[in-house]
Formats: sequence, structure tokens, C-alpha cells
Amino acid sequence: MIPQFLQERRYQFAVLAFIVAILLPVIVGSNQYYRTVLILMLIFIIYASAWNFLTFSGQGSLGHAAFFGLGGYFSSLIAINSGIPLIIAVFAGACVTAGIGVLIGMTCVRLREWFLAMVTFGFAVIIQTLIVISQLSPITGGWDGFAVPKLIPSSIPGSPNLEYYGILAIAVGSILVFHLLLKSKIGLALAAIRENEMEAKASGINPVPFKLFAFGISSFITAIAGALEVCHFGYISPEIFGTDISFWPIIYSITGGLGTLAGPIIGTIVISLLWEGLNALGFTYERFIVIGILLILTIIFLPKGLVSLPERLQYLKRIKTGDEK
Amino acid sequence: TEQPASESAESIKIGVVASMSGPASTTGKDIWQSAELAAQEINAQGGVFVKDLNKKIPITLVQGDDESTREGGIKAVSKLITQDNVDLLVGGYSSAVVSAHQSIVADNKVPYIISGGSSTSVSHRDDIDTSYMFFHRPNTDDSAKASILFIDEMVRPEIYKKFNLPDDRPLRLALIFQDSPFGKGQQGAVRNLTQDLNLPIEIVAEETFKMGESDFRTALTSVKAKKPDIIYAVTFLNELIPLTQQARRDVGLDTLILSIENNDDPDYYSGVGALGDYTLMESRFSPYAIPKGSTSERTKKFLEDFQTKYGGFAGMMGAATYESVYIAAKAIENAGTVQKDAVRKALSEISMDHMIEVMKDQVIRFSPDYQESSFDLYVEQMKMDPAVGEIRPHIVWPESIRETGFVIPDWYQPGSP
Amino acid sequence: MLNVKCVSKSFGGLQAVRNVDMTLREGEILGLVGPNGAGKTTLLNMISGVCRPDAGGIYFEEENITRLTLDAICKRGIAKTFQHPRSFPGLSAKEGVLISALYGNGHKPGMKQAQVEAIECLQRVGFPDEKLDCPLGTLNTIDLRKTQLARALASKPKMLLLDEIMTGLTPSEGKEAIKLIRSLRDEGLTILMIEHVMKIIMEVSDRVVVLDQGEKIAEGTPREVAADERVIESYLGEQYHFQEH
Amino acid sequence: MDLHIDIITQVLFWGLYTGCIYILLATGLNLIFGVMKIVNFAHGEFLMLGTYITFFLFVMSGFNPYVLLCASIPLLVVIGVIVERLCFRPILGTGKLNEIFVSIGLIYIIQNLVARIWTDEWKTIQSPFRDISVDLGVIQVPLDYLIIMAVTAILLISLYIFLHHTWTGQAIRATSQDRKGAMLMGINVERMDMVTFGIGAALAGAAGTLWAVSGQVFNPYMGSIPAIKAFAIIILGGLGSIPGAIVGGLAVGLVENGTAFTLGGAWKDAVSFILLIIVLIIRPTGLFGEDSE
Amino acid sequence: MLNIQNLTVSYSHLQVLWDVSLEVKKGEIVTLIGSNGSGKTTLVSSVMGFVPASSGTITFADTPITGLPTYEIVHHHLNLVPETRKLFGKMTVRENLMLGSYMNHKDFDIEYIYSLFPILQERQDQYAGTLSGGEQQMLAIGRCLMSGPEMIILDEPSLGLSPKYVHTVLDTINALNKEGLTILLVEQNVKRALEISHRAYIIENGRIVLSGPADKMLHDPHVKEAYLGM
Ligand SMILES: Nc1ncnc2c1ncn2[C@@H]1O[C@H](COP(=O)(O)OP(=O)(O)OP(=O)(O)O)[C@@H](O)[C@H]1O
Ligand SMILES: Nc1ncnc2c1ncn2[C@@H]1O[C@H](COP(=O)(O)OP(=O)(O)OP(=O)(O)O)[C@@H](O)[C@H]1O
Ligand SMILES: [Mg+2]
Ligand SMILES: [Mg+2]
Repeated sequence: MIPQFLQERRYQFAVLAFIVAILLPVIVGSNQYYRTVLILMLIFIIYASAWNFLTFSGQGSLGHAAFFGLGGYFSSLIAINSGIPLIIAVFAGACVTAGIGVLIGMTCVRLREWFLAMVTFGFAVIIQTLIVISQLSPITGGWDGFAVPKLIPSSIPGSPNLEYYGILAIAVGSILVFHLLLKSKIGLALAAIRENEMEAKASGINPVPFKLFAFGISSFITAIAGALEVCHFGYISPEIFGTDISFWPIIYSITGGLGTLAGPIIGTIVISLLWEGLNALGFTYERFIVIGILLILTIIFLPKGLVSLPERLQYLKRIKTGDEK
Repeated sequence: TEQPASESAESIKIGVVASMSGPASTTGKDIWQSAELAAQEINAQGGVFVKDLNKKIPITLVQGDDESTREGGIKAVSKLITQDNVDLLVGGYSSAVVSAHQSIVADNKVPYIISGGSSTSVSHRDDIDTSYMFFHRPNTDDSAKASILFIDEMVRPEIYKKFNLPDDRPLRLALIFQDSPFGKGQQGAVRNLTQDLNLPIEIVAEETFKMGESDFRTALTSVKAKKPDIIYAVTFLNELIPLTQQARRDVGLDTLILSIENNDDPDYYSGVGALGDYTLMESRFSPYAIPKGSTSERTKKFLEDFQTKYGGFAGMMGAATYESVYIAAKAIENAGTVQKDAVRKALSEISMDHMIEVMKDQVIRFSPDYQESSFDLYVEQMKMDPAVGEIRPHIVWPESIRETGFVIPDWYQPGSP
Repeated sequence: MLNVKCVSKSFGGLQAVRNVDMTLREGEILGLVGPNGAGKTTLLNMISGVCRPDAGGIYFEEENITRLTLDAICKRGIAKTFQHPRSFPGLSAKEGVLISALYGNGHKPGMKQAQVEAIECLQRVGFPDEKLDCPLGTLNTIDLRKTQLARALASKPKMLLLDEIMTGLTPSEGKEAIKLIRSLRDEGLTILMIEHVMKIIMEVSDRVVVLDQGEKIAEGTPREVAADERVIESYLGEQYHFQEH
Repeated sequence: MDLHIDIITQVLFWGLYTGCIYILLATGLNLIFGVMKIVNFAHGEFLMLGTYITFFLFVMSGFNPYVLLCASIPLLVVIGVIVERLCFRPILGTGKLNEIFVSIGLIYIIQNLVARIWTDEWKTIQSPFRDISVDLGVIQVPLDYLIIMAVTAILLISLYIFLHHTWTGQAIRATSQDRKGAMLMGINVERMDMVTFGIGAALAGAAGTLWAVSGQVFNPYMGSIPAIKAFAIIILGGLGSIPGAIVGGLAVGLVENGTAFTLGGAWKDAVSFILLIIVLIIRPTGLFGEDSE
Repeated sequence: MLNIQNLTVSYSHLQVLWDVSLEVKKGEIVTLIGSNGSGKTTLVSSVMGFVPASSGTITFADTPITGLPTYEIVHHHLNLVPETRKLFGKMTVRENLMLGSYMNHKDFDIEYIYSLFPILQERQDQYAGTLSGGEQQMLAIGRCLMSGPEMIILDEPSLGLSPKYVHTVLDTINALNKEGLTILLVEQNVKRALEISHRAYIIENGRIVLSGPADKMLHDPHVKEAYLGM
């Protein structure tokens, strides 16, 4: 018997995607390049989804690298200094980051649009500066950074597969969390705040805790993604706070489709593959030019992102046949 | 520019990790082109003799673009290792990028001759197996040591003599350095060395600036307020040019500026103009100052060949990568096989004549502890060359290879008190 | 039940509300009228917490709610509709009301229960069933007003603040609305409503307060107010005479 | 350390100079925001193009680079207009910060196009007046900086005169205050968008020329940081307010150099944002910003 | 002079106007009456090119103006005093008036405007945003007249005005019409509007439901019940 929810098209896609994701290591085999690309893709799917989640509450961030990087730093510092298992340290680090996320959120709840965008951007710069100041460098390693244990030590047999499945599990887990949150009454409240804050208040919703909650969850999951990345690299350095790290989730989410769960996933996959494809063809600067053009074209012609492409094509087809009638 | 995968037995595949895009791409191109030049030269001789196959086989280079980012680096290296099945890796530049892909190299046990990553935090790592990594570059301590020794052995006596300063007065050194692993590494090294060697040098100013900065006026004003005898500037080329100009012209710092090897580039000589007159530079490879001795012929040829092929000057990173390809060839020849552990062993035992950069004891070999090679570093002083209308470097230190004497310019003012 | 004590509010140089006192007794319908820009909406906004008065105090069931925010006041049982409803353009009508059922006054129903309540409220105000899933952004003003009222009801309020919810209704729709408001009052709700259409005000209100240029110029039963000189002069116009039914 | 008056004056002077570049960028950015209600995050790319145009014309013609303002300004107007038409007009009024996302795309395109065409090596030019210094009593400063400050002042004054005393300027101000109202005056607001964007780009281009003349190096990626700062400045000064841009630009220029002097250059970027956050905590709409809604 | 034929207008999915036809002859005052949200503002916005029409044609002085951008319509000497006034709040009264003559690039009529509304002359150096509601309305009308229109549309000019100002404004409108200006008046102050106008249209839920001479309208039972509250 097929469960009820599987009869819906999008769930069928989700399950199919999940099965493909499980099978991929088998198909890819021991090719470390594909595996690296896949792992980075998963990490950025988590990251982009977390960024995107914040937009569900009507807030946009230009400085999510702050949380990505702090997640990496806190998790690895906790793991190294306390000796607790890495995977627990990852979550512990994410909790600390979420705390900071909420603090940052508190300065942001009153701000809107450009103001919010700039303040979040500023926090990424400030946090990077703080990480490397000499007073903290005995802990953070300053600009040198420090080595981080691997998620799964390479001594364990089958560690690459374990790492992949571990990250896949976290990715699926976080997307499920987002899905459930959005379907719950919290998701409804976030939607209300995004759509019309005044009306939301009139419905008895106090926007502040919800906005902070969104900041907290988003920075929590972002921090996990950051921790996973540095564990994969085996090293962390302040470059993790770079502007490009803040911009990628935005590019992924916008191209895929802002404000949809599938958007960041599809965006990350499509852009990453395109990126690697252009790389394989030997393009360097042109890659950025292509991504830039794609981004602008998406915003202008496909404001709901690639996820809306089938719908849009159908619509265009309808218009065309309608004209012929 | 990926070459078609040929039978692995028919060619030696060397992966070149270089930043072909992103902020470090200028250096990346230098690395790639020099590697190409070396491979062509070797292939023109028929390739590398491999005893296992009992014949000479050519080298194929595969480019791995690290995009100047950590993510790009790890993808490029894993691609080189598993997709292109390279026998050996050369290149690598930014410490942050290298540190992020070191572990994948360690896991796969591929020999990697790294010409960048000058921070000791990269070469002295103990959390991963670095036995396959060989560092063909002076680390931050090495270059800082050369600079400090030069200051102590040459600058100090000359200034003190000329201005009749009391011998017990410590020399006033101002540091101005990039806020990055590179800059901080030098800062730490200078501090430690003056202490460890117990040198009569006082660090009177430590100013930082952001990577890519072009406005040093305030930092220099602050330095000026501390009245130094000499400034040690740890910068990238794009920073050194405005720094020098602003120091001399805008802030009116009548003092000497000593900079560091990675700035030894024709663009410095043309870009800084007359304001670069008398500036000093710690170096190991220069487009214009070729140290006398056993390397000079090959250096000239390398520069000429590079110029003919690519139209322009090879840089320091290029030179090291060029040598790295030769080191790789030599190691494979010594090992008699492309098997990675054998090549690793050969590399760790290698001892070959130095080529275009002057090495310690005139041989290229890797230290047993951290597998780093040792360079003989030197210091140049810039003098205006009326014939070309640009400044030109002249080696002034160490004694063994100096071309001219170190000169204190007329306008020089020692610091006080 | 509600006491408004001497509140004032100005925007920049403009004094929108000036020293207004007003009382609402439990279970009554109070009509608030006045010319455009008289400060009616502003007064309602201050009661509901959209904005704070510059001076004066507002007390609901003996509690000082002057400084409370909109959501906190909603939780205490005052629900309001907006004069220019924009609502949640991207959400469906059902969701819009559901939110209020979930987060409104005190009680915390489960999702299922809240959904049932939301649909009940929408049906009660005569919202067409077939539009339940339409995005609010695509509804016309009248349907939007209905969702506003449904939203207000769904929060289980003790008191309703209605800002021109009946403008634009045809006379027959207006009659339905009057019936609805009366039945709400009969259930024990206290209602404060702004309306321009005199006929409606006269018919449903127990008492009427008249504002002009931010000041209260009259208060009393509809009849008394309609006969007031100042009201006739500034609001109804010389020509207007209240007619008996 | 004893602080001498000349040292302090000099730091202030550098702050003023830095402020000039920021003011030119931020004024343009705010002008565009006023009229179109968008923030062009890719504004730094116009600065960069300004430096490159100056560089190439200088190398080709050997003219005094200050004269090249006459070239960089009109060329940037053209580029600005093209960018406005192709990238920003289609998304005007679609909201949701779309323009920032478009700008991110633009940044990638312009930077890498320039890198593709002219390589991404650092470039620099020399001012013909580089050897001339002026004695200001307390301090000695190269003539170039005085010229740069004068040019900035002249540009700002011209802008003021243009905005207040010409029909087009009045129309631009009208459009920024009420778009529909302006349409009813018979003003072609889309043309005003174009003109404003052109002027904004031109101011950035002029800043580019001044940047190059003052001997600062540049490469295709040099625009990002000044642009971000300019963005921070207009947020700090108040969106749409030109006095805000000027005050904000000076404040950031001075604070930045003051910090570099006291805390060190590593804090230079962070401190502008700390300033921004402090201002926004106190006034969520910036120094000169109006309370919206 | 203004001729609207079968105009249909929608905001994305929401249709607001259905097949609206309306005519204003030269020299007339025509009043458009309708309750809140019935589509009056949408109708005039569509005429002025703010909102695109889905179908239907609009001609002004025998020139089709459907789909033209606003500024071109204004150049045909048709202008609007919008419901929200749309003044330039941070410019002085004088600057606002000057901008009114942006098209002709001369400030020929400024004295004429001051003679119509003397209070504006008193306030000429004050920012428009600081004027009282009534003064703002006068400024909006004055600014509109500065463009030298042959016809103007006034969208609820008495909105937010105290009764005193309502009189002034409506009297001025009447006077302007006597001087030859054609006027389309949107008003909620139905009684006064009908008294000064020649003809009227009634719009309900986006459809014209009734039209005819103004005096007849005043006595129409439906109008009486729905709009005069009798
Ligand atoms: N947020 C605001 N900022 C500035 N002025 C405001 C604001 N809100 C209202 N006003 C002004 O306050 C005055 C009173 O407005 P209010 O909306 O309360 O009037 P009202 O009596 O509800 O009128 P209407 O019958 O037209 O709805 C008006 O002059 C209005 O312009
Ligand atoms: N920009 C818009 N987007 C979507 N719907 C709109 C928009 N503007 C108006 N509407 C809707 O169109 C309908 C007609 O509005 P319009 O403003 O034309 O009415 P009106 O008759 O002028 O009302 P009022 O008397 O309040 O001025 C209303 O249902 C309104 O909600
Ligand atoms: Mg109101
Ligand atoms: Mg209207």
C-alpha cells in the first residue's frame, strides 16, 4: 500500500531524489572528485536551505558566512578542547552559534530590508576581525587557523561512504525540520509576519520571538553546515568568513527559487554542476560571467526560480496555443 | 586545457595546483606557465627515464584550478588525484587554500611538492600524515631570518657609523604587515628571532593592514610618529607599490623600507617609479639581479625562455614550480618507477644540484623533520638606472654574492631617540 | 469595559487626536463618526496598539493597556479590522483566518480544531466557500473585509474594533451585515465601529461619538447626536436632517 | 607615545581624503536610491571601470589624468545607462531586495569581464604633480590631495546646482520625492532613472579617476570594498539623503583612519560596520533618514 | 473630449473594472460617483496610464491615448489631481508650482494660481509637506493647472477636508469650469458634486450602473438611498 502523502507529485520527487542520493556513492564508486563535489553540494544544500529559511520570516541576510564560520570554529574548538565526540561537538557548536545568531537577530528585528542586509553583512566582517585579533589568536589560531579532526577518521574502513551518508542524513534531517516547521503553526506565523507584519500582530502574533526563532534556527543549521565543511577539509581558517561564502547560498536560493524548500536544493545542484562543467571545459573568468548572467536572467524572467520553470513553460505554451485558437 | 588521458604507463602525469581564477590568478598563471616550460624542456630531452619500463617517458601536466578558494582547491586536488590519476602534484600557493586540501593528499598518499604555503602552520602540521608533502620554499621563519640578519649585520653598522649613534642604542625597527597568515607569520618570526638571537633590535611599531589595501597613509603616519630607523614591510606586490610611494611622498618618511621576496617582480620596478630608489628587498629570485655562481646561466636561460614563450617575466613562484617539476622528474628517475611510495622515498632522499634559485650548500634537498628545502636568501637594494628610467636591484647581502655595497641615501634620517 | 482617558496623538505638526475621552460599556455597540481625517482611525489605532498615544491612557477591564503592543492587546481580547485591508497577499483566505484562530486570544486550539474554527468564522461572515483557498491578494475589497471580520472573530475577542467594514456594501448586503453585528452583540461582544453611512450607524449603535479635527464634539444616542448643532455643521452639513423611519 | 599636533592633523587629513572617495560613491548611490528606490550593490564596479578608463586613456594619450575626468565621466554615464536599462529597469518595483541579487550578478559579470579583457593584474599610474607638495603650516601635503578634495567639492557643488537650478535637476528631485506626482508633471520618469543612474555612475567614475591619480593601485576586484562601505554609509546617513551621504562619508573616512591609527589597520573594515550598527540601534532609519510608514 | 469605451482593468488576477464606458464633452463637469473600492481611482489611473487596460479604448480630443505613458498623456493637455495629491513634500510651494509647468518650461501662470488661491502665495517658501490638508489640496490643483491643461480629472478633491475647505475647493472647481476648463470629478461628497456638475455616472463594483444629467440623479431613488443616505 502506498502511503497517502506519496500520491502528491512533489513528495514523489523528494523520495526519488532521496533514493538517487543514497545510490550515488555506488554509482560514483571510489572517484574522490565526484565524492568531494557531492559532499560540498550537500553541505551547501544545508547551508542554502538554512539561509532560505530566514527569508520565510521576511528577513534577508547578506552575511550568513558569519554563522557558517562560527559554526566551524565553535564546533572544532569544542571537539578539540573537550574531547567529546565530534558529531556531538558539531551540534554543541551549532547551539552556541544559534545563541549568537539570536543576539545578532535582536539588533536586526527592528530593521528592514537594506538596513538588515547591511547589518548582517557587517556582522560577518566584524566577526572575522574578532577571530583574528591577537588577543583571541591563542584560541582561534589567528590567521593561521588550525587543524580540525575529520568527521569520520580515515582509519575507519569505508570512511568516505560513512562521511557521505552522515552528511546526507544531516541534510535530509534539516530539510525535514524545515518542512515540518513550515507546515506547523510556527511556519504559518512566519508566513504571516513576512506577508504583513501589522496584520500578523492584529492576529495576536508577537513578531519578535518568531523572528529571533528564525534567526536561531537558520544560524543553527548554517553552523552545522560550516562545521561539516571544516571537518571535511580537516582545517579551518578565517577565510571561511569571506564574502563569497555569504553570497553562494543567496545565488543558489535565488536561482532555485526563493521561499520554496526545493529551491535551494535545485539551485545548489544546478549551479554546482554548471560550475564544474564550465571548469572542465577550461573556463575561468567566464564561469563567473555565466553565473552572473544566469542570476540576472533568472531574477528578470523567472522570479520564482528554476522550480517554477515547468509551470512557466506550461503557461507560455498555454498562451501560445491560446493565441492560435 | 586538460590533456587527453593517455595510458599511465606512457606518460608521467603531474598535477599542477594553481589559482587560475580568483584574486590569486596572476600568481596562478605564473605557476602554470613555468611548470609547462619545465615539462616541455624535459620532454624535449625525451622525457624521464624510468627504470621499471626501461625507457624514457614524457611528462603530461594536468591543470587543477583552485579558484583561489578552499572549496575550489579541494575539488581541484581531488579531481587531479582520482579523476586524472596524477602520479605527483606540484604547485599550491595560498596557505589557507593548501591547508584545506592537505588532508585529501594525505589520505591518498600522493607525493606533493608544494611551492607555496609559506606558513609553518602548513608544513609543521602533525594532525595528518605529511610524509608525502615536500615544501620547496623558504618558510616564514627563513625569510624573516634573512631580513633580520641583514638588518643587524649590514644596516645597523652603516647607519650607526654614519650618524655616530651610540652602540648601546637598539636599532629601531618598524613592522608593517598584511593582516593575513603571511603577514602575521612574518611578524611572529621577526619577534621571535630578535629575541632568540638576542639582537639589539627594538620593534617600535607594528602596523597591520587589510589584504588588498591601497591606502597606507594613516598606518605610515603612525609609523612615522614612532621614528624608526628602518621599516620592514610584509606585503603583496600590489600593496608594496602604494606603500612605498605613500611612505616616501605623502607621509614624508625619510627612511629605508625593506620588503620581502614575493615582491621581486618587474611590476614593482616599473610601478614604484623613482620613489623606490634605495629601497631594499629580501629575495631569492629576481628578474634583474642574477646572483653570480653556478645558477646564473640556467637562471638567465629560464628567464629568456619564459620571455620568448609567454612574453613577460617569470616570478618567484614560477621559478620554484619550474624547479619542482625538475625535482619530480629527478625523483621518479631515482625511484625508477612512478609508484607513489617509491617516489616519496626518492623525494625524501633527493639531493640534486640547485638550478635557478640559490640553495643552501648548492643542493636541493628536503630537511628530514618537516621536508622543507633550504634556500640561500639574499637582499637587494634598488638603484635608479638612468638608462631604462626605472630602478634596478643590486644584491648587497650576503657578502658572498654581493654586487655592490649597501648605500645610505643622502635624504635618510635615522629615527630617534 | 474600555476607558479612553484624555488621549492625544500628533503626526509631525498635525494634531490628529486631541484630548479625547470615551467609555465603552460591556455589550454595547458604539458608533464613531466624523468627517474624513477627523482622527477616527487614529483613535482606533491607539486603542488597538497600532500606535501609542502621546498623552492620556487607555484601560481595558481595569488594566492599563496604553503601552501594550497590538499583539498583546489582541491576546487580551480586543480584535480589530483595518480600514484599508492589505492582509497577507500570499496566503489563502483560510490560512489568514487560521493564523488568528491559532494565535488569537488566549486559548490554544490544535491545528485541526483551529481549522474548523477558521472555516466557521468565514462562513459566519458570509465568505463564499469557493474562495476559501484563493490567495488573499486576489480577493476584492468586499471579500477582503469579510476575511478581516472573520479574522477578528477567530481570535475569540471580547471586543471588536471595526473600521469602515461596511463601506462598499450594497444596501441588501448592508442589511445582512447589520444582522450579523447585532447577533454578535447578542452573544456578548462589545463593539466599537467606525462607519460613514449614517443610516447604518443610526440603526445599530447604542451610542454615537462624533469626532472632528481630532476632538470629540458630541456624544449620545444616535438621535441626540443627529440633532446636535455642531455635528450638523461640521459633519452632516446644514442640509442634512435626520429622518425618522 | 606623545601625540603631536602634526601627526593628528595628518591623520585627519587622510580621513578627509578617504572621505572624498566615499562621498562621491555614496552620493551617487543615494541619488539612485532616491529616484529608483534601489541600491546598486555593484556601484564599486563603476569605480573600478573609472580607474581602468583613466588608466588606458592615460597610457594611450599621455594626457594629464585630471583632464581624463572629461572622459571617464561621460563614458561612465553611458555605461550606467546601459546597465540601468538592461538590468535594473526590468526589476524596478518588484521589491524583495531583488536589486541586490541582480547587483551580485552584475558584480561577477563586470569584474570578470574586465579581468578577461585586461587581465587581473594590479595597475597603477603616476600623477604629473606627484613631486609637488604644499605647505599647509602644520603639515606638508602633496598637491594631488588638495586637487582631489577640490574636485570632489566642485562635483558636489555642481551637483547641487544641477539639482536645484535646472529643469532636469528639479525633475530628478521631484521623481525621487514622488514618482507618480512627477509623471503627472509630464516628466518622463524612466528617462530620469536613466539620467540619475548615469550621474551616479559618473560620480563613481570620477572617484575612479581620482583613485587612480592619487597613486592607488587597482585591479578588477578593487571596487567591492569601497562599494560595501558606500552602502554602509548611505544606510548610516539615511537612505536617499544626500547630506546624509556627505556626513556619513566623512564620518566613515575619519573614523576609519582614526581607528587605523589607534587600533591598527586590521580594524578598518570592521569599524565602519560597528559605527553603522551603533547608529542603527539608536536610529533604525539612519542619521538623516526619514521614518517610513 | 474624453471618451472611454468598454474599458476593462485588472490588477494581476483581480478584475476591478468591467466594460466601463464614459464620456466627457468639452466644457462639461462630469461627476463619477461610487462607494469605496468601486473602482473610481482605478478608472482615472487607467485613463492617466498608471494602470494598464486589459481591453477597451480611451481617446482624448480625438487622439487615442490608450497605453501611452503618463507623461505623454499629460503632454496632450489632460491632467489629474490624484486622490493622494502626490505633492513633492520636500520642495517649496513655489518649486511645486514651477514643476507644474515642467512641460512648457516657463512659469507663466504662477500669478494666476496665486490669484486663485491667495493662501499659496503666503506659503510660497514653505515645504509642501508642512501644509495643512486643505492647502495641500489647493496646491495640488494649482500645480495641475500650471501645466496648462484643457481638461482635468479630480479624484476626491474634498477627501480629508474640513467643510469650509470643501466649499472653497468645489467653488473653485465650478469657477474653473466656467472659464472653459473641462472637468471629470470623482467625489464622495455626492450632493455638492451633483449640484455643480452637468452629468454624472454611478459606478458600483466596477460597473457603470447609472448615468444621466446631474439634477435627475439627485432625485433618483437609488442614488438617494445608496449615496445620499436618505
Ligand atoms: N501615520 C501617519 N502619519 C502622518 N499623519 C497621519 C498618519 N496617520 C494619520 N495621519 C493624519 O491624521 C489625521 C487623522 O487621520 P485618521 O486616519 O485617523 O482619520 P479618519 O477619521 O479615520 O478619516 P477617514 O474617514 O478618512 O478614514 C489625518 O489628517 C491623517 O492625514
Ligand atoms: N494596486 C492594487 N493592486 C490590487 N488591487 C487594487 C490595487 N489598487 C486598488 N485595488 C483594488 O481595486 C478595487 C478598486 O479600487 P479603487 O481604488 O479604484 O476604488 P475607489 O473607488 O477609488 O475607492 P475609494 O473611494 O476608496 O477611493 C478595490 O477592490 C481595491 O482593493
Ligand atoms: Mg479612517
Ligand atoms: Mg479612490
